[in-house]
Amino acid sequence: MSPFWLVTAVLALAGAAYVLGRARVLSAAAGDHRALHSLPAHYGWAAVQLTLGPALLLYLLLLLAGQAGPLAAAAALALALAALVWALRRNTPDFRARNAVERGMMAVLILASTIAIATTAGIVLSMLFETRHFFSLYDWREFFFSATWAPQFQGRSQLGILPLLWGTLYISLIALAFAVPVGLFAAIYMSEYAGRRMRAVVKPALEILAGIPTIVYGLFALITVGPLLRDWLAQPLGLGNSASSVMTAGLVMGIMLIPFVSSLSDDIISQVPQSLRDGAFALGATRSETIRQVILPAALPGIVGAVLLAASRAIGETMIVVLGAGAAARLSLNPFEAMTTITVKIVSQLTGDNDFAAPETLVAFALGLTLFLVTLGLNVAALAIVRRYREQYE
Amino acid sequence: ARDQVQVAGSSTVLPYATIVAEIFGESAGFPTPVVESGGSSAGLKKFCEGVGENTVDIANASRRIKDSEIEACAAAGVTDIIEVQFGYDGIVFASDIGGNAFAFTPADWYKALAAQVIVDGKLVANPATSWDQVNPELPAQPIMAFIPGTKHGTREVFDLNVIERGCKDSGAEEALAALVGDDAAKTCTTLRTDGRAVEIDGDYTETLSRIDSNKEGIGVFGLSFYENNASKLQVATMNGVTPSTETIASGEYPVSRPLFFYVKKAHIGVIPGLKDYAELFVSDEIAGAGGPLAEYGLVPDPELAKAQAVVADETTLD
Amino acid sequence: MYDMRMPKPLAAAAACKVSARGVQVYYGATHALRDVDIDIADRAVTAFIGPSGCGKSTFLRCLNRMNDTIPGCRVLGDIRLDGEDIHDPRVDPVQLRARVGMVFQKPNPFPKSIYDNVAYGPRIHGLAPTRADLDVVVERSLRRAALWNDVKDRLHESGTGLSGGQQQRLCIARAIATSPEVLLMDEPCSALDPIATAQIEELIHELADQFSVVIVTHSMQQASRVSQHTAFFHLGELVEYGDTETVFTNPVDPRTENYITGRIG
Amino acid sequence: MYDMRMPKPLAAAAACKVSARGVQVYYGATHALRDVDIDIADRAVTAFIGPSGCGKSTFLRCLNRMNDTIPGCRVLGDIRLDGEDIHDPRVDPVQLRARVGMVFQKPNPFPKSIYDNVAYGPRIHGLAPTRADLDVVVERSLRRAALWNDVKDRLHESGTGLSGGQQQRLCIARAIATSPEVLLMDEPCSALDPIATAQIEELIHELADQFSVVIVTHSMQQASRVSQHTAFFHLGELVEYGDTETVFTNPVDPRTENYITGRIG
Amino acid sequence: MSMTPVTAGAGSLFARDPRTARRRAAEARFRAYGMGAVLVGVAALLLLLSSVLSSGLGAFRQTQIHIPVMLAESALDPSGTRDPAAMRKVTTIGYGKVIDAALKDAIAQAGIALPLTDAEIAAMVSKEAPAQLRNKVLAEPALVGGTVQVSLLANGRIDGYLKGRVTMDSAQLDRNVTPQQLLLADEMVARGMMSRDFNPGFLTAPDASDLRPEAAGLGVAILGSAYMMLIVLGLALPLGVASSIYLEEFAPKNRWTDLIEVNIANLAAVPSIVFGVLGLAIFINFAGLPQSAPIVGGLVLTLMTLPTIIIATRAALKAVPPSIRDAALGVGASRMQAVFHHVLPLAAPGILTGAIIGLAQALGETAPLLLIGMVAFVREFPSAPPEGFFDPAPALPAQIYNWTQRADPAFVERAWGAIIVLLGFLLVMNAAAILLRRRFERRW
Ligand SMILES: Nc1ncnc2c1ncn2[C@@H]1O[C@H](COP(=O)(O)OP(=O)(O)OP(=O)(O)O)[C@@H](O)[C@H]1O
Ligand SMILES: Nc1ncnc2c1ncn2[C@@H]1O[C@H](COP(=O)(O)OP(=O)(O)OP(=O)(O)O)[C@@H](O)[C@H]1O
Ligand SMILES: [Mg+2]
Ligand SMILES: [Mg+2]
Ligand SMILES: O=P([O-])([O-])[O-]
Repeated sequence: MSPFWLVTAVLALAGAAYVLGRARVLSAAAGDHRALHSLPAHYGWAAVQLTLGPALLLYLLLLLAGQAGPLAAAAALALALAALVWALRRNTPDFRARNAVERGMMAVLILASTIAIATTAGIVLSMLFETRHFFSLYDWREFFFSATWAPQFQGRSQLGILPLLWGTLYISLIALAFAVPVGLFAAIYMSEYAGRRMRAVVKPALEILAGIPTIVYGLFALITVGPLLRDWLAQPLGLGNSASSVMTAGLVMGIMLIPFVSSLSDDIISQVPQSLRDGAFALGATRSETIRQVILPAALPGIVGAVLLAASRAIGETMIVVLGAGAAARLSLNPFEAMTTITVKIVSQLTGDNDFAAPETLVAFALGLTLFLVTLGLNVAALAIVRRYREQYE
Repeated sequence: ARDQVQVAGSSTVLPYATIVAEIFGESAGFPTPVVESGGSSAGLKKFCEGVGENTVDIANASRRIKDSEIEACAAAGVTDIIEVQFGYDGIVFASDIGGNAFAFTPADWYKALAAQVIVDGKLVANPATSWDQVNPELPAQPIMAFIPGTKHGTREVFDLNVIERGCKDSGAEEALAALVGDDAAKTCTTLRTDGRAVEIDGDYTETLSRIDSNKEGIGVFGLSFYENNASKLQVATMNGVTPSTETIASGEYPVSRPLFFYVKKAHIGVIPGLKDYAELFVSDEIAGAGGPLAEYGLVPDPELAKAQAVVADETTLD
Repeated sequence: MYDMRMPKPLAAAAACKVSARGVQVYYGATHALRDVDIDIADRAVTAFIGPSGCGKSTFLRCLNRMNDTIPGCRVLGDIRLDGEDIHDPRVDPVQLRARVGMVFQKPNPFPKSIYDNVAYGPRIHGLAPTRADLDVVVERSLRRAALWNDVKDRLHESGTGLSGGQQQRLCIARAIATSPEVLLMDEPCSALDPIATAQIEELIHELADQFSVVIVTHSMQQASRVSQHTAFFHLGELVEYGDTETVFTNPVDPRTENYITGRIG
Repeated sequence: MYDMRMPKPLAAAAACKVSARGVQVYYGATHALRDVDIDIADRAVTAFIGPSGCGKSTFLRCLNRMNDTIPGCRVLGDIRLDGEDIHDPRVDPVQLRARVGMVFQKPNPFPKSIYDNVAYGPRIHGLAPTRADLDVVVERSLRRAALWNDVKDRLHESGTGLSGGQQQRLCIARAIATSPEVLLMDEPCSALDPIATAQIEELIHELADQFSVVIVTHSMQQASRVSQHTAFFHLGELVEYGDTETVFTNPVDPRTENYITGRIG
Repeated sequence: MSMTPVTAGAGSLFARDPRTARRRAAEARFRAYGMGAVLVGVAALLLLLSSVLSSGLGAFRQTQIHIPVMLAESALDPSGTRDPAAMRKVTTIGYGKVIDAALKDAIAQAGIALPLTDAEIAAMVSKEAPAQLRNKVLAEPALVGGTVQVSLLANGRIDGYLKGRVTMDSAQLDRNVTPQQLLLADEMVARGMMSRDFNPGFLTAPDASDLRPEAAGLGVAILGSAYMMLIVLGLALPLGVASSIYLEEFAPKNRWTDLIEVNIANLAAVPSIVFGVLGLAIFINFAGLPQSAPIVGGLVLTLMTLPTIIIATRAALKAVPPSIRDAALGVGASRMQAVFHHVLPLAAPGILTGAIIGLAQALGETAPLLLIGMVAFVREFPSAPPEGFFDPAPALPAQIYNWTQRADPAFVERAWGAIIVLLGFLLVMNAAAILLRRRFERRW
């Protein structure tokens, strides 16, 4: 059955179940809504759920078992029809349709949240296997403690994660040091100072920054920002003459991250009840005092979430780093030197020319898994901070 | 059923493959094949994923398939692989059109880029900062080389045919062997990381932009890329030879690598047009001298007939 | 008309702290307050009474320009604190509000600890330079607001975890901690039991020794107990204003009488 | 002790609607309510009185399991509605709350139109199948809550733009629109003027003809005016419970007397 | 004045004591920071947009050659039947010859006398031109035998000359174009035989190979991106909101849900290419979905976007005051109803922001697409959805990535042009969300 017909059939069945389920209970109650346990619509939805739920489940199971085809569709259809009949019989006025519908919705909600878990599991598993393979080919001590990253085609590679880890942290830190203040202040300005009109323009405008393809940022870093920083900062300060640098990539990435902080924080700040602002104003607090001492603490969880999201993007970014900071792995404190990140190397080792079963390629998975664990640590810390300092209103 | 050929693999081969695919779709009566680019390794990995409609038919590669990969392929049921070598990718050294002209030897590159060199019998960090220090005949221009990153197959060729060769030619290898023993080869190909050798993990357009913003840089390019941008770049000679399709095909110019594509024999006859596409690819009108591929910059394989035979007979690797 | 609402003796007897002339308030297109003229005496308690929705809170919020924060709310007319126009562009509403404190009708403690709630005002105004000073101010304010005994053991728990009446007293404590010259209290005892109410009334008496207190209340008894002057609002108008005793015993306007005797609401 | 708080005549006189035994409430480690036993009569008004912070709201929220939503709040003991344990796992709290309505101490209108605020309950319970039915229910509820005249021209403006007292009446209208069998009202008249208060008391009287009403109030007068039974809470304990008249005129516990006469708070 | 030791502000409202002055200054500074932050953001945006526009607008105009072409029956329909099936036998090579001849004639007719070889003249038109002509003829076989006036794409280098990218100096060095050709172009422009026109093909045509940059278009990529975004929007938003609702409103708060919360936040930090690895393993190798298909791309991007939407949604849900939930529960709403009727609408602005940002990211992402074959050369248009979800199609960012790697400089301009299209796409997609968000924004 083609996808189109499948979708149509499912929709038709659902429609029929809704109409019939509703009509059936209304006739049983002789049209008296008050005699029903739940709203008529609930009875309709209950019928829809019972009709579609098991049938879709069956179809999915059959698909997974490799039984796609007309037979599976027919089986699912038969089950749906049987379920429809059952659902209609179940729809008596004292049937707790709302509870049934809500149980169904809850199941859907739980299912949805399992997807996030399943994704995590999938990612960890898909990396774990190859990582084990990698460590069977390459000494883990070398990987974790070596300060040299130098893959070679002829073997003899040195695959130490330290310079990459350092580059990742350094670049992300600079990016956040730029994006968080700018984004947060922009959010504060938009939600607390700017007029409605200005906010309505500025907020979506800043959001475009999140949608500009990263290659544009990369080229911007390469062509404009890099040489600028080199000629005006790095060389006068005697910090080297590299156009690609941690600073270049960090700043440009910071620009990209502005809307992550500004838009999400703006929403959360706007959600803080006005009565809290009033309370502070009435004590003679200035707007900035109100914001800093009352609103921001109340909006903390959302703001931390926004910052984490920005940090995540910074850690996961490739193009800007490649073009802005270069591809050379290096351990250095000088922000005007070229460095690179774990993510860049994951991408390049995965899309490179090495033998796909060689440690030079497999190292990507070990890098990915390590990065996963590192960011997990950061997130645990962030959660702890939120727990500690959150101020729950009302 | 899938009705178009699916190709994956090397980004170096990609332009050639798309030229062929375009012509194939226009005139052969089959849909235009889909050509993915994701790198030789990723392409071969997909190729070796198994046999069936949802696996690719052809993998392009800018290097030969490795034995370990063949084994992995076999483990997944991909056994009959047809290997087709259809030409060469020339690798050239070029700098900004407005700057100095260069005539290199591999030894110059070795001396300029090695991390450590022997000075007065001791191994020290490479002190060279400008080209005339490694070879008085070169211009006094600071050393700034944009070389392929370690993900690129070009880097392997560069390491082997330029750096290692230069290490040997300059006599450094022997001296190193005496000094560090078995590590000599490794010391030869370890490049400096003080910012004078900049690795490019992106593509040639990135190298070009870097030269644009740093006019003293010298970059490594594919021949076809250079030829399309000859108005911005000037090419350096290597051992006195100017790179061109002719000098590379004849072997005079030393730096090049062969290009391949691999066909899944099990798919021939299942996926319509698969064999026709492969045949068109290696036909004289397309891949021969004067054909569209050569026009774009491919160095035609002097032994193209061999490739045609391989395709015609569906000769598999053993 | 004017004379009637604004008896001469009042202005003469006490210094006038706040004076309003021709105050109009609009919420969007609704005309919520019409042409209010009033002089609020210094060192005295003024009560605002009137049926629910008549504009008492609205007028109260005019006096410290809290209406500025309501989108769509427009305030016209002239309001003076110690003779200075509070709408003058040179006036910083922040400074105004530091001098004119407010207790809101709906308790709105900050989601901070009880201590921090009370300490907030003194902190921002720099009234208590040291931690010890601050402790003193906080304790004194909580005591005066009759909350100390309830919360002395949980000063560092959140102010939002208090009962309704406790929150109300917390807001009173927070407002008096900065010792404003004018204290606007919007139904400060609505959630309080009689004893607590008596304690707050006691506090109001005390405050009125030095400051000017305005209190909105629905309880005539309370108004007559605590206030020296009473203003009666009705449907957005200031109907009558005068000595509390006069207003309650001998009102000029029939509507006042009707309200006091429970005939209109 | 038990006898004292639970006079026999009460249980005999009126059918018991809600009965609670040994109710304990903890907020985290704080023991907010200790061992409360009470029987709330059907078709009657029960008043809860007691000083601020004594646990009245807390107990009220036990009766319709609103405490379930407060993190860290634990309720122990047995509470029965019409003899059925409300903590029974088979009980759907939603159904419970549909039968046991509530007016919160702090008015909390939805940030929706006035109409939608009142219509919400009837809508979700399917009490008014057609729009016309709904209009009728909304108008009737607003009228009974003495709010109709204030808002009849602005039914589709936001409920949060009302004055304090109006919001309170809106919440009452919202609660009665679903005709609950038991109505819990936490200080429903605290922000109301005497007339509005009288109207709400009138409403309570009316409701008590069919339903059971529990009202928390700080006004002894109000308690004696509207309620048949009165419970006095103090420091988390139910000190005395009985006929309103008895409690007010002849209390058993000295604390009750002290409170009523204004000596403890 | 006051006898109380502590009192805030005294004296005239118009006078400033030092402390108030300090606080006012701090306030002004704070406000200026805010203003500055907004300006920094807006300035960066304008800078980026102006560079994108200035580099990319040229791609929307393309040089065309206008000449009469004699469609000889002998060359194009040897059978003489005008049967398209039979006419299909004539390949583009045949048409190429016809065009070459026509161009030569036209130049001679116009009286242009420049020393040009036949090859140089033939190279004035795009290699795509024969295909253009062939399609035209096959669509209307009756044209054969007559002479038609056609507009054909000019070669990319000639186009570059008209756009200023190619100069006489550069042509001297360029292997692909000669100065003579440029002179010819000048003459043709002067005679109206060549002009630069709006190029709808840029938006509708499929990609083209490196030999014909002038013919490359975004048609397939736009469809591919649209299909993917449909899938992402249809899956990520409901899934993200649903799981946030569960986790924030219903899930018991314990270590297990903490773990889940941390995990989701952590998923956002997983490099996007890893999602490609996952997608390849699950959707292609395990589930057997086709390569290079929007369905796989959409699913992978959905997984990648989910954390963003979940984080934003959870933050927005958390920020809804509990009193709203209490109010709903108090009238007998179920928790589900309280959430869907009251909490969700109040959280909607934050949710929509998450969607805007998440979709923007999904729309512009390349790395994961590399591994599932979406960075591909595809010339066949996918069919209509839902079947089309399973047909190969690249996505806009993949196309941009691809074009930036091409050797011919003409592709640079097209890559920037494609970025403009991508941003336009983004704006269209966001407009609805932004309007919706404004409707839901309210303070209370
Ligand atoms: N969410 C909470 N967390 C912690 N403690 C609480 C919470 N809510 C109430 N309490 C405490 O429980 C006790 C009883 O509170 P409750 O709200 O029941 O008082 P009440 O009798 O309603 O007082 P009021 O008349 O002031 O409203 C008080 O001491 C209060 O501080
Ligand atoms: N934010 C607002 N938007 C629109 N109308 C409002 C707003 N606030 C108050 N109103 C209206 O203005 C009028 C006066 O309101 P106000 O709050 O001043 O009444 P009040 O006298 O304080 O009443 P209460 O005793 O009930 O608190 C009322 O009709 C009210 O509905
Ligand atoms: Mg009020
Ligand atoms: Mg209470
Ligand atoms: O894409 P490559 O494998 O040719 O670098």
